[in-house]
Amino acid sequence: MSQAQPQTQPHVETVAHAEATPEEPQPYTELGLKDDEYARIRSILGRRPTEAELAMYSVMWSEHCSYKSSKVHWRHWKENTTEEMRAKMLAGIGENAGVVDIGDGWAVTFKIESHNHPSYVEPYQGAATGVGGIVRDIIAMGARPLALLDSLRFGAAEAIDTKRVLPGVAAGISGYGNCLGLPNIGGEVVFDTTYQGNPLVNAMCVGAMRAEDLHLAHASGTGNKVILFGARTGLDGIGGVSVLASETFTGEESGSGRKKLPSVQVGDPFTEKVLIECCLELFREELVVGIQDLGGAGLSCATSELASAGDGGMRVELDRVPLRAEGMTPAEVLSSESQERMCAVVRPEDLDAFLRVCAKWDVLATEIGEVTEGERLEISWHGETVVDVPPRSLAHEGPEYHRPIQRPAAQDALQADSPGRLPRPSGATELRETVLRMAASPNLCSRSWVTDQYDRYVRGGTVLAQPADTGMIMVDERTGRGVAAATDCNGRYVKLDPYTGTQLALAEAYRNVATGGATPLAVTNCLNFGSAEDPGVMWQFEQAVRGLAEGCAELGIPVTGGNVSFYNQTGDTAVLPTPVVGVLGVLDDVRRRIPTGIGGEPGETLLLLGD
Amino acid sequence: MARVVVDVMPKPEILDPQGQAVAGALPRLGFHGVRDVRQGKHFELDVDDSVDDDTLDKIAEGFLSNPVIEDFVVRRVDQ
Amino acid sequence: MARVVVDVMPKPEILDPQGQAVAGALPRLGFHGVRDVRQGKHFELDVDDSVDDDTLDKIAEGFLSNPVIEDFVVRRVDQ
Amino acid sequence: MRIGAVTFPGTLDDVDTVRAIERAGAEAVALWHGDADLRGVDAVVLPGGFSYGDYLRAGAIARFAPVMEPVIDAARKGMPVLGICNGFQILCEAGLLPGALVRNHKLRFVCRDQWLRVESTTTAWTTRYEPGAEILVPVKSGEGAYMADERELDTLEGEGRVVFRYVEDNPNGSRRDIAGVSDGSGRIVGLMPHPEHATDPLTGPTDDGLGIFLSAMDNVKQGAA
Ligand SMILES: Nc1ncnc2c1ncn2[C@@H]1O[C@H](COP(=O)(O)OP(=O)(O)O)[C@@H](O)[C@H]1O
Repeated sequence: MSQAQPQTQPHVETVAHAEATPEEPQPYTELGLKDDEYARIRSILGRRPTEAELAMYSVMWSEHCSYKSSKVHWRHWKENTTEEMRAKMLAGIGENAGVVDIGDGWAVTFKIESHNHPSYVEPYQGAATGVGGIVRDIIAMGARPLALLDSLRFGAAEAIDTKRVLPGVAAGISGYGNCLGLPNIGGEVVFDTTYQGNPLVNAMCVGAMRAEDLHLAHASGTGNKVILFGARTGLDGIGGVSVLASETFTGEESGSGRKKLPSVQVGDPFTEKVLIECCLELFREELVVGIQDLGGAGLSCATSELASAGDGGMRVELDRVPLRAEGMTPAEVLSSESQERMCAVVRPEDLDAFLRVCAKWDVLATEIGEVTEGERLEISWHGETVVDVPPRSLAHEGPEYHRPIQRPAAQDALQADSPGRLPRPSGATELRETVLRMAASPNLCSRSWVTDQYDRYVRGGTVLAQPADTGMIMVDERTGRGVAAATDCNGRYVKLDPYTGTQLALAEAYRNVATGGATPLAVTNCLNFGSAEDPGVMWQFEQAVRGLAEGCAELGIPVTGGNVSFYNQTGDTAVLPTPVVGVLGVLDDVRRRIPTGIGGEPGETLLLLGD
Repeated sequence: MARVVVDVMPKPEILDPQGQAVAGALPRLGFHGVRDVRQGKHFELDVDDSVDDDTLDKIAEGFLSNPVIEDFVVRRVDQ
Repeated sequence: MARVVVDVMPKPEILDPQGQAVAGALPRLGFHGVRDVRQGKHFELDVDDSVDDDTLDKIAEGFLSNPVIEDFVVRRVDQ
Repeated sequence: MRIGAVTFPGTLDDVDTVRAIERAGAEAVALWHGDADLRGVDAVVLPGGFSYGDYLRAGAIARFAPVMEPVIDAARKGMPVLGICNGFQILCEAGLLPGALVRNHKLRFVCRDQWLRVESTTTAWTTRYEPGAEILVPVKSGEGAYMADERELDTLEGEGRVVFRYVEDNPNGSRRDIAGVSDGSGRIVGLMPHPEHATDPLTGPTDDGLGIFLSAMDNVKQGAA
């Protein structure tokens, strides 16, 4: 096995050095921080940040991790969620994934997340690691992942780029999901030219556990150990932070400095499969106090979130992190997005047992620190302090923006342009031709080219999957209790009227779950929009969030979590606003499911409900 | 006609789970002393003499590999 | 330490759908004159100097390739 | 009657195999890849999945797991052994069955319900079927195309060792539509489709797959009698 450990110690900047050199210029703009954000970091710390701290703030305060442009809109969820709606919610917004009580002592957790940009750059690995990430979110709740759904948007079906991106994305989801042994039970495939340079890849995972086994990401208990386990940490997925290293590592452009490090990671589904089984055994043996997956922002995120949610501080010896590349700097180790890693907080007396379970599964596990008294996150590198920050300032107290909101000028014209002006088919021949053309159109034709690549049988609990309206899986084999899930969104409706369009997405997912025979219970969402700095986009966004929140209140089911992806645009053209809505439902016995399709018996009556 | 070989390898900083799996299995099979293994793709192309090196590079870079995660080498071989 | 390369290719009589897919796609992308493509695997091993050619052959034949469907070539390269 | 189901790292359909064995009325015994002991089972199933991620070649790494030594040993002595999907690939890699399984001709993983014809009803795993019976079971694999040279294929056909054949539509480009084969004794069988996922119409297309496990039970009982 490749076990490269750093042989040369790169130059490392300590807190003491940062204190002594307050005027040293730092490449914060290159790292995506604004002037006032950098000034705020300096005021939080009372000095300039070290390289490692700067790397942490830049990733933690990025749009992706901090939700800085969208957070102010969350009040709509709160304002529209009644006590009654909250009653079945065991964990909600703010946790890794929402958790709902489905009865008989079972809790189900589910979440959807985007991996749009990486899937354009490297479709197979981008989509694959998207699946890997959402699955780790579910494990971090203490649940066994049970099923996947994937909601996909591509450019025009005949475009050259689509011919590259679609097969790669489908193969990536198939390759990773199938190898993990998770049945794929639903999703969407939609084509529209606005997605040409910006496909959307949203993956959803559903998991289950006994309600009492819920594990939340907290680092509590002074003296408890912090364990990093799973894959080694490498240089992949460091992206922007390579700016830091290339400036300070070799000091020259042409050397072995970190020029152009890929921001794409490669997934290892086999390692993740083993990691899942290992985590489940650790939970069963009650060896975990708190746990966090490593996703975007890697160790920066895991350590600061664990510490910030707990009741103490945390000390980490970063040089203990097992590395895959030579000469990595602390900033790089903290920002690496290497896949298939988890971070756990463990009582000292459980440490040996914890490590034994990891060894049984051949999972690398390393003690990298401990929970401390006080309120600091302190990170050292070969004995010298390179990070000393209040963890909440990274994880919870990032910037918050009230971005300008402006209804686009063209919206009225868009709405005035009704389909009434389109020619209608007249007579049987034209009607027939229209039906055939519709049936053959990319947005309506069979999805089996994609869905046949997904294993829907594995684990033997799948009761409904494609081509049914909803996916459905058994949770309790003894009683037949199960859950149903569906994702939906029609971006064209949302563009036309973001408020109502989002409610239509909710209503469709809700109906899909209900037509399978399940009772809808809770909602997750993945809000894919254009640039947050475009007031028209922010108007769509605000309308969509409010529409979804008020629609949920109407239906009496809560939003338990979600994910936001801004900046989905090519040049000035944003994608269709695409708030994908996922609805989860419950059924006490899946034997009573209702399969899709007209029944097999002649003489059955066909009824149309609603108007 | 010429025979052209294109080798495509994961970039050094990119994870190579296949190579690691092979490297991890060798000691269990009783083979020691293999420090590292990386696995990539090997293409053999038969091309008309009209196809020049520049075109071959384009094929290798734009189609046989993804430069974001992979490096490639093109060489003509004698048959 | 020595660098060893092992190339594993589908036997000539075995269908190679991957190579065929590549060959079929090239003209559509505007690349003409590529008559045939075959795709195999390329391994790069870093081995201790104690590992002899005989051992390398065993690794390539017994593990890296499946003799039912594949041929292999082992070569040591200068680094 | 004890039937073992082996779990390698990355095995996925072991839970389903265990369920199928139990549905057939036998006792399922979980076997671990690292154990060098078969715990007194009367037959063994190598289930599907992605052992070791299918890295290198499907089945290539699992074939060297410690548990394979007693499996190979017992198989040579006549214990019924079944390889499903990844298990079939492992049996081929281990040389217990001839041929090899390669990438599907369309280069994509295929998951679908598939009709199969039972071509041989004399193996340890197929005596419950009528000759020529057609069954509907899921197939789900990316490297499922059966390959062997023409001479080997002729031998298999001549000796009646093609056990299952795809009917109507070959999902992966297998030579001669072969979905499953047996060794010379008819006690070792491998197939790409998944009979263990066709044991209950609630979660599979049919219960056509149960016959495989029932056949093995008959067979072991007869052997004991
Ligand atoms: N990307 C996907 N992944 C998994 N299942 C999908 C995907 N796209 C579509 N499906 C499934 O295929 C079936 C048909 O999809 P679709 O045509 O969108 O249905 P509908 O129009 O009835 O919502 C549904 O069961 C859906 O869940």
